[in-house]
Amino acid sequence: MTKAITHPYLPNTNREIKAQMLQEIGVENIDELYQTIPDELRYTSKLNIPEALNEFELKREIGNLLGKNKGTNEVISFLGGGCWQHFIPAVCDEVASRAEFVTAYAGDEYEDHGRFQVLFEYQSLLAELLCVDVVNVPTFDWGQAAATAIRMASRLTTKKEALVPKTIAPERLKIIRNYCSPDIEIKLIDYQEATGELDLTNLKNNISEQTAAIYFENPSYLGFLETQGEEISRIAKSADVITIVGVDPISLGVLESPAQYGADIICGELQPLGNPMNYGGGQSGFIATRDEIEYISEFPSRLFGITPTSQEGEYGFGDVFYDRTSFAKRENGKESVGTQTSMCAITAGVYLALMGPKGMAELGQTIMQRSQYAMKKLNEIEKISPSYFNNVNFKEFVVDFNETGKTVAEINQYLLSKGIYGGIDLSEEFPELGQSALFCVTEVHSKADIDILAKELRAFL
Amino acid sequence: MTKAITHPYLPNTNREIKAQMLQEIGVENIDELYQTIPDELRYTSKLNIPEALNEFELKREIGNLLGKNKGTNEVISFLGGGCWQHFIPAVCDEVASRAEFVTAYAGDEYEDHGRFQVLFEYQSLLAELLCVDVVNVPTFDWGQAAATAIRMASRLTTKKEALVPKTIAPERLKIIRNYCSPDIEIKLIDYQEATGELDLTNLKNNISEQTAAIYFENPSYLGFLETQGEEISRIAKSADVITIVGVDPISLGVLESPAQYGADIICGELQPLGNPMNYGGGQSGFIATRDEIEYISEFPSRLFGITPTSQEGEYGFGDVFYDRTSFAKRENGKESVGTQTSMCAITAGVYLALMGPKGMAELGQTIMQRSQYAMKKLNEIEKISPSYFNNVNFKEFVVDFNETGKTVAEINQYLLSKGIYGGIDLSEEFPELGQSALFCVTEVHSKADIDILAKELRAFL
Amino acid sequence: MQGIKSQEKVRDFHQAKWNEPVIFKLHQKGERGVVPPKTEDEITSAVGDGLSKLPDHLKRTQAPELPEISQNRVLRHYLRLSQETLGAAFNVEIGQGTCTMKYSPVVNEKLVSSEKLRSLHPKQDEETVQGTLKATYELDLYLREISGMDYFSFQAGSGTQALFAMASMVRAYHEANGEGEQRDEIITTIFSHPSQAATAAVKGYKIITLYPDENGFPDLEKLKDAVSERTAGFVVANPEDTGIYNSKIKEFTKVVHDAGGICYYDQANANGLLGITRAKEAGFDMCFFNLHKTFSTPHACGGPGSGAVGVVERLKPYLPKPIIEKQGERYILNTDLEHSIGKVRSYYGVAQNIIRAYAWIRALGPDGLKAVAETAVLNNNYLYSKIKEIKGVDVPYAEGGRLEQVRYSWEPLYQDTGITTEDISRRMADFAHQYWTSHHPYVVPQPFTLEPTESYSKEDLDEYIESLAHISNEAYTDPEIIRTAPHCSSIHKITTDKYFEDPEHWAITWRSYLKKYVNTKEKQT
Amino acid sequence: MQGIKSQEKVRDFHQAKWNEPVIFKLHQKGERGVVPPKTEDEITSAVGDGLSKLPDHLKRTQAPELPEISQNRVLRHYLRLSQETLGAAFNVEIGQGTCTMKYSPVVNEKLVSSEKLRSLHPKQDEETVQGTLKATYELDLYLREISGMDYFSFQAGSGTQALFAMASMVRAYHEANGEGEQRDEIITTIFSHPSQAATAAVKGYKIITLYPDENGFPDLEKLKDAVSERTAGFVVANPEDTGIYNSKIKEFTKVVHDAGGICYYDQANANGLLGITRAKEAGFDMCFFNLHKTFSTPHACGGPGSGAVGVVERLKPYLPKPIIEKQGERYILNTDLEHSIGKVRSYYGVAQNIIRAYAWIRALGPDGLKAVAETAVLNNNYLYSKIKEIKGVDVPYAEGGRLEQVRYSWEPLYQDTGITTEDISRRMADFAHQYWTSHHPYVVPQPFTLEPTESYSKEDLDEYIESLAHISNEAYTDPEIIRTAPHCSSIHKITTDKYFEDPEHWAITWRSYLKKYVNTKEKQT
Ligand SMILES: Cc1ncc(COP(=O)(O)O)c(C=O)c1O
Ligand SMILES: Cc1ncc(COP(=O)(O)O)c(C=O)c1O
Repeated sequence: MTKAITHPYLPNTNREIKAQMLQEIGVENIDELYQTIPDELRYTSKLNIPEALNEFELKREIGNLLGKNKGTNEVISFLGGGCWQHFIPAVCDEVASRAEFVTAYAGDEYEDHGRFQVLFEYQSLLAELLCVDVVNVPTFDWGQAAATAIRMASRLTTKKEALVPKTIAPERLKIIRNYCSPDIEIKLIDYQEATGELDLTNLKNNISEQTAAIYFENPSYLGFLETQGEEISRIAKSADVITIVGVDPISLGVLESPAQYGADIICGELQPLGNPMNYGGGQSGFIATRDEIEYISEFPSRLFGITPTSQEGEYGFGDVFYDRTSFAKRENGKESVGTQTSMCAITAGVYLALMGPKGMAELGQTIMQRSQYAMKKLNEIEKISPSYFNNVNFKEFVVDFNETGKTVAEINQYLLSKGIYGGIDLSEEFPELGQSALFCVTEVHSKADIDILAKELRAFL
Repeated sequence: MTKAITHPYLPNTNREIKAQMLQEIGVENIDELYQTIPDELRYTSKLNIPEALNEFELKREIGNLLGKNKGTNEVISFLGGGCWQHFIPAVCDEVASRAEFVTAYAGDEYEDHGRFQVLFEYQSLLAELLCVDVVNVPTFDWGQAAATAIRMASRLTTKKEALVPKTIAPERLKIIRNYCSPDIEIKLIDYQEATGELDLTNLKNNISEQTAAIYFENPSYLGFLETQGEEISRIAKSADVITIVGVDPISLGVLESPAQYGADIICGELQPLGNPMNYGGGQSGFIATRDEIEYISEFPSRLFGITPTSQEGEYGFGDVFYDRTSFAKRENGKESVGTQTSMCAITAGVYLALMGPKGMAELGQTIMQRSQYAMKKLNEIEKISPSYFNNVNFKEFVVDFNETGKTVAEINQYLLSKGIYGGIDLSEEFPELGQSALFCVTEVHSKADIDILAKELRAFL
Repeated sequence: MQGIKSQEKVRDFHQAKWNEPVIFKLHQKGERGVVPPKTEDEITSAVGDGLSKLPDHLKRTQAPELPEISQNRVLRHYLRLSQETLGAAFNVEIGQGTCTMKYSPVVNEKLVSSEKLRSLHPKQDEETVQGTLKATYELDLYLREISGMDYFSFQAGSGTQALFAMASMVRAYHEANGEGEQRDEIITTIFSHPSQAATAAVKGYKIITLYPDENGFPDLEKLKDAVSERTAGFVVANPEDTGIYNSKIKEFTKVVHDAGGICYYDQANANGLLGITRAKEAGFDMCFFNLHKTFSTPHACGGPGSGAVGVVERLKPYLPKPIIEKQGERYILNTDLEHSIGKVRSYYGVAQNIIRAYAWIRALGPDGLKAVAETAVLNNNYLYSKIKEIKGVDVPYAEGGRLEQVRYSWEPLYQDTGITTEDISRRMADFAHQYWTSHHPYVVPQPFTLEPTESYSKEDLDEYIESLAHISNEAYTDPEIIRTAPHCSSIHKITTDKYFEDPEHWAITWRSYLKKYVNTKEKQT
Repeated sequence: MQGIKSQEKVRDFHQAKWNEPVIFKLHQKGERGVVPPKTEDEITSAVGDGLSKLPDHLKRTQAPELPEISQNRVLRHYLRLSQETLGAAFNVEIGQGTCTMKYSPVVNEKLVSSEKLRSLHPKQDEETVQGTLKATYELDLYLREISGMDYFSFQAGSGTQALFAMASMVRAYHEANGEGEQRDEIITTIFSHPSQAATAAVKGYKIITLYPDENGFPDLEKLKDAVSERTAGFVVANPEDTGIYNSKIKEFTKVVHDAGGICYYDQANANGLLGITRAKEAGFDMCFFNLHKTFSTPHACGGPGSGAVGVVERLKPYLPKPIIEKQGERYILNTDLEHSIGKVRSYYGVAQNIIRAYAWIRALGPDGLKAVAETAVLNNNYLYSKIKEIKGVDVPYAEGGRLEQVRYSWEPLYQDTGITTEDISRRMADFAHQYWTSHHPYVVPQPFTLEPTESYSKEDLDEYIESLAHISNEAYTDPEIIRTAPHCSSIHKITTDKYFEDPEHWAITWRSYLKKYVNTKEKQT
């Protein structure tokens, strides 16, 4: 037994109490309780880990550590590409920091009624935004949601190929590939050089008997809108291919939901709806479908439904069709489920409840206006073309620096020195775009912020 | 009626609802509801106040505003003198930010049972530290607690003078004077030049038939300890004078409670027990006595007591002897009561529950050691004498800069430029001490912090 | 299911009930809640244990009998007790009339949790607190606009302390004018907050209390009789607790001024008046606002609050020191106030509440503030129109004309059924409602006082109304359920006042409880 | 009073019950919860309304039917629902065995609320995130020390995703060695978390499940039979849900290694093993820790969690990209991993959980970590010694030898009384307890699984034990009270599974509920 230790996180370390408990158990010391571990497996050294800090020291230590970071709140940041800086209402933070929600986990319908209700409400609120009847308890992120949507389509159609546009977010593509291998082949579809949109001819050419699904994104990773949604889903339908659309839900106050142009499955990212970026720790994905048993059967996720109870007027909530899940059926369930990202979904629900229809519409419009303004300002700078693609954009756009004679890396380094985080460097992800960068402009970017960007770019280029 | 406005803080602004409500009331418009206000009293201009900000703008605006402050967390601060920088356990903040506690007010024993219990527990926890049986729901601050203690003594003795040491905190003295005038005269007692302690001869000479109370502080405002407590209360007792001691409760892990050397009433400040300084907004005072009806009768404050309920095993809590208060008796109650500083008391209770006997003892010792170390380091600097008084100190001490040829103002200005907030300048408050400053060293000051102070003082002087 | 619907119009509620013992019972020797910072070894070797310098008789010999509890168990205890507290954020908080329990915006709580405010020391160099000083100064400007006064002090920590500050200024003023001895009376009214009378009494004044006329107003004729060369001041709220605005207020202040007295206005609650009417035009020399009422700073279980005191130019020299002023582009602490009463509270006020109130005003703007007042008045009159229809309710004094609150009476119900307003208070807890009666004395019999503010929807108000109607019905049909209430609270009915009123029985601390009830026998043996 | 005492040993509890409607019912046209940032006029004049560029068919024509609710009413709704959730901070949270519901220190919550973490974008320049990278790297070092592994990846957002990452690496490894096709089986055990089998199946593996021998261990002989040239990997927890440590684990891993398979260790819960025994010495090639279990990061209603995957040197090239490494004094994102599986989750992991786990380890130090393990094991064995004495309880498999958790059985009680473990689950809610049965299938009949961790006092454990004993007694004397439970929860018993199992009846969103139950008639007419 190690030496006696008193620590605020360790209640039962009182000597007498310990002795009493050992006696109750019928052993002499704690080591006896470990007798099933063979000696050769016992670790006998002291762990080479720094000695304990008290709370004051801990706060100072971690405070100093985090102090080495420079948050986007301290600079002007134009980074996006799947994780975005948005305004977060204080009520979202308040709810997300309630000790009850922070520390709850997997309780039942009764003792965790509140948790069930807020997740049901999240499903319901997002469903209104998406115009669908079924939304899941969330997945890990958009990437995994997309992967699962493809796997669902594959099971539904018993086919083994999925088509995705070449403009897909590289992070998501990696996740999709990994989640889909080895069963499902992912084929990339060309885009139209002018608009970035899907090349429908190439799409048609790639559809085969093996095609389970076509997946595309709107807005796309590169910021432009895919305007051919209806056409694409028509093509898909006629070939018994399932249409999956990935969407940034914050756009849906002004953009039509993919459900309206034929999407069978919609997926996307919840981070923008009230969740802090947290260096990527705020990601959370969703999947949505129509209320059809075939689709519902294929969800790996939990789906919470509403029910009456034995008391009149009471709402209860619980798991719908639990037997689908790996919790119930292990390897025979649909994929796998476990801890996901419920808190992000709860927060997204709070966000939508606060914003209401008006807030979402206004917000979408503000984003459209501000990003268009940014494009306009950058357009005034010689040698820069602020929209690589000739298309309408939402929130993000590709800035073409090819004419400047400078690399994006150089430009971003300069901007960094001026307290600006420039757009994501696309030169590796999309070599065909040369020295281009993906800039993100949301409601948090004031005119002044954008003007500073323009000024500094002008100064450097 | 002003133009229609939709605002997140204003639910009932929907036109139809409003119309429905007006109809229910039986008026045409809201203006009619104001008809009792004569036209000449109607304010018809628009208030000259900036236009509304949305939440994002508000956060930015207030963030910028607060950004103009430089907190003690960003520098090394040696300021004390009644408001002190101490370590605050995170649990204190968590409890103090629970929405239930933040927004509760004056509910009854039933719906606010939790509030009653935490305040009863605060009383009880502080009582253990003080070794007394009665502690009140708090006052505004130590100053007002001292004033009220004196008024209580005056009522108890029906006498109209109180003696206080000249070394009393000037802030507190102003409050005492104002709260005691016009009835009670406050007389200042000399201190011994060498030690700062009360001049007992002068004390005796000032005791008269009109003397209701002697009040002194331990530790004193100037940091030294008053070691003659027992003697003082003996003198007082023999003249039927009530002994009141003001105390910094954070010292009571290592110092004897004034109850043990004869205090009849103890008062002091709760800020150090887990409450942030908040530019002075964290002050909160307490008063404590023995469980004697005469004393209890004189409290203006609420006193929460414990009771059984109609259900076996249940604790209830409620107001003890409510009829004392101005709530019950208006001008015939004991002084006045109203909103005080309950949240600070709740926090102090959480603090004591976390610290326990061991924590308080260790903390007191750490403070003693660190402040002694600081005195020692400063002593090594020529021309500085780090203890004006030849006495033992707790947490604070007077640094004598008279030999340096520089004013405290100049020294503090230099220190400020080095990221150090020097001690409180005593040259105005205590002209007889010349260029002296009151330095405060607590558990938050590391050796490195103190060494930097010494280094910078050496550099400047 | 046919949709989930309840027939009940009252809420099927139960408050969290944890039956949590008093914290001392969680004691477990050896446990620790937190370990404080400890001294570096180098310091210990330099100065020793730090305690040896202490004279023996000052050293604590017996450790305080605080409980020893691990961190999560302390936290759990307080979290449970928090759930047993019906904060305003949790209920349709319209039952604590005169308290202006409005929505305290969450964003303001986040703003004041900044270390840029929390960690400020009041004696920092002015240069290092320009942000806080600016907010304070600008809040002063806004309150001047709202009241017509010329300067504000934020030192007072509550309405009561603001009233005390004003009574102190009345005294200082007359003293400065050589009338300190002569003017020894302050006039107030019976429908006012008890602190008006009580704080004036603390300042040594004799209190003259005006009773209402048949319409509920303080009687103007009686005021004329009351004033004299002994009149130091007159303090009044308008509306008073009845919610009726006294149209003749200007005549009142004139009568007092003519007699040489100072008029000060209790605007703790000014929620129906923002942008509608001001203290200045009504003839007041001073007023105060509770930032924790009209200006939304949360009540924090009873403080710290904030009482902002405004005065006309002539009274500026009497204000507590310092006040915050602007000098060029800098904000400074001005202590140059010739006749200052000194201090009522340490330092400069409750800075966190100043920031909250400032943020609240900035969030609403001029139109928003006026909409607050109008909505509060609309809500109140709607409530009034419905509640007066409930069987057993009476509304004393003038018909209509209520602004932001109303004092009602259950006297008819009491006469009919014997059910008192206290009984109803307990029963309201069963439906998740706060409910307050009135200050003492009960001038209105079986009183209750409601103030809906602007923060509630019609639907919210209807829920509260339904609950009262339901209880009225119970009183006539099943009064026992009210008498034995609460049934759905954290605790049950306290059936005796012995433990509150009998010195032999009361126990104000756990220590005292143990002495009186638990350790008695041991002691005797 | 004789001191306030209760005879009852179970808690007189009632959960908060607010009967709060689904949020759509709070809708009130015209209300707003928050107003988002709006565009400056200059921008509008420069670019117009921003929407005209949109092709008509992409413009949203019908506003989403989100409710319109004022801010305080939204807040109130969620605050009430929070009180209806029995978080770990509120109860003696030992009833969710295998979940390691330990104390999540509040200080860590405060630390991760810093904008220095919250506002970081994953694509920021490495120079601007050195603090976070350093913490991640050092946490990696600590976990290496605890496990004996050589590198850690923090990308996975949970244990399930960590298992998926490991299954992916198994595949990548064999593919790199040209055995990708041939090795198509993964062996697991029936007492393991379902995600072990499920994630391997997602990676296309055939699952072979070992059942326990009479002592509850996976059967070594059966393993020998199962392995072959088709064996890709073996995944197991140790202890499994029974809490019994498999002493022969090294033989198991050897058998698999000899057959050419990879051994990966499910250490989601390693709470009894910190500083006691390590994955490496037991012969594992990979392991993972759930930071939201052993390392205290809170469970957040079900994530985001964090699954830290550790591998031996040989498997480093297969890790998901990037991993964080130290280069001189700088911390960098290393993407140079030859056979990397790519990604399992966007970016680099749940940064806030990395910081929390890092802070937790720093707060405990090496002795503290070992004390955690030992205390957890002590608590569990104490619980075990008491619970096995309760009438109706059985503990299958080996006597004693339990580490940090135990799977118990109510089979005797069920045989005697007909009361099931689900019935007991509902009844436990009445005493403020969480209670979990087991994963499916119920290999242990009428199972329940308890894991007390280090976070509870003996007194806490006794309370839980008393509640179980009380219910056992009820089962034998008054079973109806159990069958109809819960009686003191936020809601009452759900008596039919129709709304969960019948596609005609289920409603997974409010929209769907309205279609199926409320608007039906209108639609038909
Ligand atoms: C009209 C009126 N005056 C004065 C006060 C006293 O304010 P406080 O409780 O802040 O001392 C109140 C508060 O209830 C009030 O409503
Ligand atoms: C042993 C074991 N493995 C795997 C998991 C899955 O972890 P998660 O829920 O984080 O996906 C758990 C969690 O319950 C577990 O206990």
